[in-house]
Amino acid sequence: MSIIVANGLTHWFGKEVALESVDLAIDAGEHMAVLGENGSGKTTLLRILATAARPTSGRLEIMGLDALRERRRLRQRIGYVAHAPGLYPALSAAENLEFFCTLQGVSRTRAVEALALVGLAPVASRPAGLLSRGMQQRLAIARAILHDPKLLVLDEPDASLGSDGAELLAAVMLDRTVVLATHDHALANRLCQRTLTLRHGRSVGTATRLHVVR
Amino acid sequence: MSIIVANGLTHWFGKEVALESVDLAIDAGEHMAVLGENGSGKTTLLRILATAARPTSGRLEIMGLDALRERRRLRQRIGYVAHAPGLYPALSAAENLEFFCTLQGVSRTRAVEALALVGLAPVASRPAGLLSRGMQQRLAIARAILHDPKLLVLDEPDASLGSDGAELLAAVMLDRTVVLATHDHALANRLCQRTLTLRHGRSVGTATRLHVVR
Amino acid sequence: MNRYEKAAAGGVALMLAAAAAIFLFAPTDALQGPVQRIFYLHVSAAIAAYGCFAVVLVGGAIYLRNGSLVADRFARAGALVGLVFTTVTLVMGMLWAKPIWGTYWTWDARLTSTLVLWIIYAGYLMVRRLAEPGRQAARFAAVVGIFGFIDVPVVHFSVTWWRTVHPGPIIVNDALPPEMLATFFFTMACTLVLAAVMIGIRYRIETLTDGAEQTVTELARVVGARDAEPVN
Amino acid sequence: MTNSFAVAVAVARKDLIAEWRTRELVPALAQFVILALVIANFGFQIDSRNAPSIAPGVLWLALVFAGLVAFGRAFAAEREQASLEALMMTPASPVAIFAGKALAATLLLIGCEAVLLPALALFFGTPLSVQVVAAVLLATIGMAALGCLFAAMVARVRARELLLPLLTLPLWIPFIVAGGQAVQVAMGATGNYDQAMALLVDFDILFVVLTSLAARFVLDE
Amino acid sequence: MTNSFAVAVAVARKDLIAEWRTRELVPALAQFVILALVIANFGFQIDSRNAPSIAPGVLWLALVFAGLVAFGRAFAAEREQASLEALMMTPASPVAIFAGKALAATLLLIGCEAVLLPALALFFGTPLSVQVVAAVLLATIGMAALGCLFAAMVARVRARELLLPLLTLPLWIPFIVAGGQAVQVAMGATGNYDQAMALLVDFDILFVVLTSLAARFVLDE
Ligand code: HEM
Ligand SMILES: Nc1ncnc2c1ncn2[C@@H]1O[C@H](COP(=O)(O)OP(=O)(O)OP(=O)(O)O)[C@@H](O)[C@H]1O
Ligand SMILES: Nc1ncnc2c1ncn2[C@@H]1O[C@H](COP(=O)(O)OP(=O)(O)OP(=O)(O)O)[C@@H](O)[C@H]1O
Ligand SMILES: [Mg+2]
Ligand SMILES: [Mg+2]
Repeated sequence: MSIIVANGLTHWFGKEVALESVDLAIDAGEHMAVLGENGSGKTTLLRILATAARPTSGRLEIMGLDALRERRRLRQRIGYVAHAPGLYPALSAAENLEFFCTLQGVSRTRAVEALALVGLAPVASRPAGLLSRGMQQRLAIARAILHDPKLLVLDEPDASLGSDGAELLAAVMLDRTVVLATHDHALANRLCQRTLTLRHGRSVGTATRLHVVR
Repeated sequence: MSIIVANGLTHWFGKEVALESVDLAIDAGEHMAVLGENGSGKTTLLRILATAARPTSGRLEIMGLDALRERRRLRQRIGYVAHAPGLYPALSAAENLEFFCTLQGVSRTRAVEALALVGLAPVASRPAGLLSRGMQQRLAIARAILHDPKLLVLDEPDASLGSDGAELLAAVMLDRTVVLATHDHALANRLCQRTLTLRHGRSVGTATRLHVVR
Repeated sequence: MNRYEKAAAGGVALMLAAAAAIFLFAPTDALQGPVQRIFYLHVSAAIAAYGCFAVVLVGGAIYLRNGSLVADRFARAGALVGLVFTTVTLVMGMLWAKPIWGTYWTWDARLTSTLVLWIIYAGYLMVRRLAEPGRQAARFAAVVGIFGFIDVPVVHFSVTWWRTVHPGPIIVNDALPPEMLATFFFTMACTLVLAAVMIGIRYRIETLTDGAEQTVTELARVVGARDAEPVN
Repeated sequence: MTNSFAVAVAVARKDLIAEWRTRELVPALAQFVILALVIANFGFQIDSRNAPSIAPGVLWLALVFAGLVAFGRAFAAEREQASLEALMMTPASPVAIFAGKALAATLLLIGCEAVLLPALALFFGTPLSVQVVAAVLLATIGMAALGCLFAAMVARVRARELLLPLLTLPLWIPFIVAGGQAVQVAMGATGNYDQAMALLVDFDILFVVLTSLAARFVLDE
Repeated sequence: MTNSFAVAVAVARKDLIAEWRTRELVPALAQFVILALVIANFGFQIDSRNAPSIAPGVLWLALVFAGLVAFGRAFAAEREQASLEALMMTPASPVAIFAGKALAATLLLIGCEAVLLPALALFFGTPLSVQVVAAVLLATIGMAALGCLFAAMVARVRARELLLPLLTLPLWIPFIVAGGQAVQVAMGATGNYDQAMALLVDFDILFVVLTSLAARFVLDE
């Protein structure tokens, strides 16, 4: 069964087209990597899939719901990691997660588990503003899985992770449907069964794992 | 001849030590990669080498000058790419570079060359704030080489570059002394002759290319 | 008793002596009655505050010239102690104003400029706290301290530059009876000594705080060295 | 769906904890308010005769600027950290999130008023009566609702520092007029105190209701 | 080393171009100033008799708040984009960079004054004479020097929106006092206009010199 069905997703920024009639169908449990050069429209596509932005035109159905209308309902089941971590610098790592637990309506023990999963337990009480770039990225990843979402949308989550980043992502992606934008073809190949390549906002081909291997 | 000679570089953030007695000697034209887990002190070290921060203690000599005193003189010869691109969102890509040409005291034709080098010529007139993450990163790299610096300090410059990122970096690093922080061991191996690995702020070993190969 | 405890005890003893002079030796003012005894501490505290802020000015200037940590610590100490004495002047003045002018406050040039002085140095301490500790805080604060000192002469000369309800210079004009003058000078000397002692103690505290960070550094190095892995 | 009440409390709590940790807003706002009094004094050459007629105007000017800073800051901070988007990506009700932020900002503003009113009484010799406090608090409620709504709106827009006063001030005028009248009467001028207070209550209800209806559209975009 | 004059011009030019493109500051600041006049109108119950005595106070209050926003914004924008560090990483002289930013902010503030003064004349019926304009412009110079210095400082510090008024306002008081007196005289009160103007010039010189000496320590950190 398809979790995401998108038809003709198009996004214009003023007179520039960032995404042009992209069609997609992603099955439950599938991991799809979105590849493409800088400025090819990956972030634009992912923001739309995460319901953080609305396409200029096109239809999008996620888990059987119209993604343009039922955003709040969907957000319970979607986890999104954006370019910017979006944390509260004055609150500690643990407090950041606990706060988002409340907003997600899940138990606070999830915060402890998530912290441990991303390897931030030793700095749990350090203010988020003082964490290094990679640690902030880990915290953002932890936040995205607090509510155990069915669908994960990850925008270059590997960008600043250390060498254990691939394992961490694999653990996080386990048993979830995932859309992952990355520039690291090896990583895409390792973590995802399918790839979608964008060029100038258009899909220039999808491939399953075997074809991607260089 | 050593371009960078550092002795006992130590940096404290309050009661946390981020860098602890790191010694370094980098020769002219050498490319050194700084590796290490998240929070191991790479950014802290690079900021100090770029004269953007001062160590709590330790001595640092760059190109024969005391780096803690002769900062302005040194900044003429150092190019630095930080985590954040630090651009003016309302100015176009070209205007951003031209502005920094004036501040560096070099001719504006350098801006055009640098733009072409990083592959941003097609979007030269687009406001920097509307560029994608990777494009902004390219612009920051272009800015760092406007004044043809002898020493380049690059903090995860590959983090959001597309698949041609490695070639771009190789072109930029040619004929310069470079200190490059990255998580991508393959990239480090490809671009650099030496590596320095940090763990909890301490140097846990340097290696030359042959030893790095996994 | 160590050096600092002795100095503190001395300062307190001097202030008690000054209190004795104020309440036992000085005559009661014919017009104002006993409230006039506020005068001695009110003016002495103001002058002590000027002195403290001069320390801030000089300390800041020296710090900006050569980065001397000693100068910076003196500036830090001076600002805090000066703020305390400014507060004393303000509170004493307001207590005095109520019976004499019938109100705690009026927008008089002397009063207003004193309040502004208080705000400036409160701002100085806030900059110290909010800026990045160390060099940045010290430099920023030094700049604030240098600009802020401009208000000190304004406070002092406010009574001559503007028409005020606050009394003008009476000490330099010899308008006081000799007992009052003697009491005043004695109180002022005691207050200045107290201010110096307070700055000294505060200086010591600042040194210890700076040192504590240093010690943590040393300690961590020793402890860290033990469990560090061998370098290959 | 998550429990809206718990969400509002969590949001307010987070903002108050962050303020407590960094102690950015209240101490500086308080000193700023006192400075506003000092400046007003220089601008207006106040003496004991005209103080009661000028004091209310100064009170409202200081309150308006302190409010603009407090409400603007509430959402600007979220914006700077890009955490507003993260907030919106949760299923929590936008109205609950908004209520939490408005609550925290209002409490901070009330903290400032606790400095402003005594300072005004001290420096201008105006009475500090229950009536004055009541009028100021009543006005604060409606002003806070409106201020936070527009602060939420402008946080996602360029030039927020400037758009905020522009949108907010015109709609604050009813509170300034009614509140100003109530305070003037409470300070000794002739006029109808009860009528002004009734007006304040009406406006409070109107704007709180309107704001909670509108919050959804402002935040969820 | 780079040419300091060219640097200052380039910095000022960049800020003015960015302002022209986004039109963030001046239009909103101008509207804000007019709104402040409206609010003052309600707060003070102005009639034709007391207008000339209240107008100068309102003028200075509006100017002070507009100035705080303009100067604060000048450096806050650099900070938000992390471009201040990039600026400092060039060999350009910090004093030249500071001068460029101060120049641009001052020109923007003068743009606001071009709205404020006529608006004041319109709302309060006060005369709009050369003397008033001259006094305001003279005060602007010194206020701009000080305001930009502290804006540069607080841009690198937590809680900048709040620390800025706190540090700046006390030192602006001389300009408010002398400028206020000059304006009052120019609007018909008795007093010595020339003496107030001379004082303004003295303070301008004092603070411009002190600021250019201190800029180095504030920016190069
Ligand atoms: C809050 C209210 C007041 C403040 C802030 C204040 C402030 C000051 C300051 C700062 C000085 C030191 C001036 C200098 O030597 O440079 C001073 C001196 C003095 N004050 Fe006050 N004052 C206040 C109220 C009063 C009152 C109510 C009186 C008595 C009516 C008073 C009488 C004096 C006298 C006699 C001097 C010494 C003048 C001289 O010889 O220099 N003050 N005050
Ligand atoms: N301003 C600060 N205050 C306190 N601690 C800090 C500050 N900046 C960094 N740190 C801490 O210093 C340590 C080293 O940080 P640094 O940014 O140098 O790491 P890094 O190696 O660059 O990590 P990453 O790979 O995640 O970029 C981390 O533990 C971090 O939390
Ligand atoms: N807010 C915006 N306004 C105008 N154009 C935009 C905006 N955001 C993005 N763009 C443009 O849309 C195109 C696609 O941007 P997008 O961020 O989706 O690229 P991307 O594939 O994520 O790139 P990167 O690998 O660099 O992150 C780019 O050309 C970019 O300049
Ligand atoms: Mg992207
Ligand atoms: Mg880093």
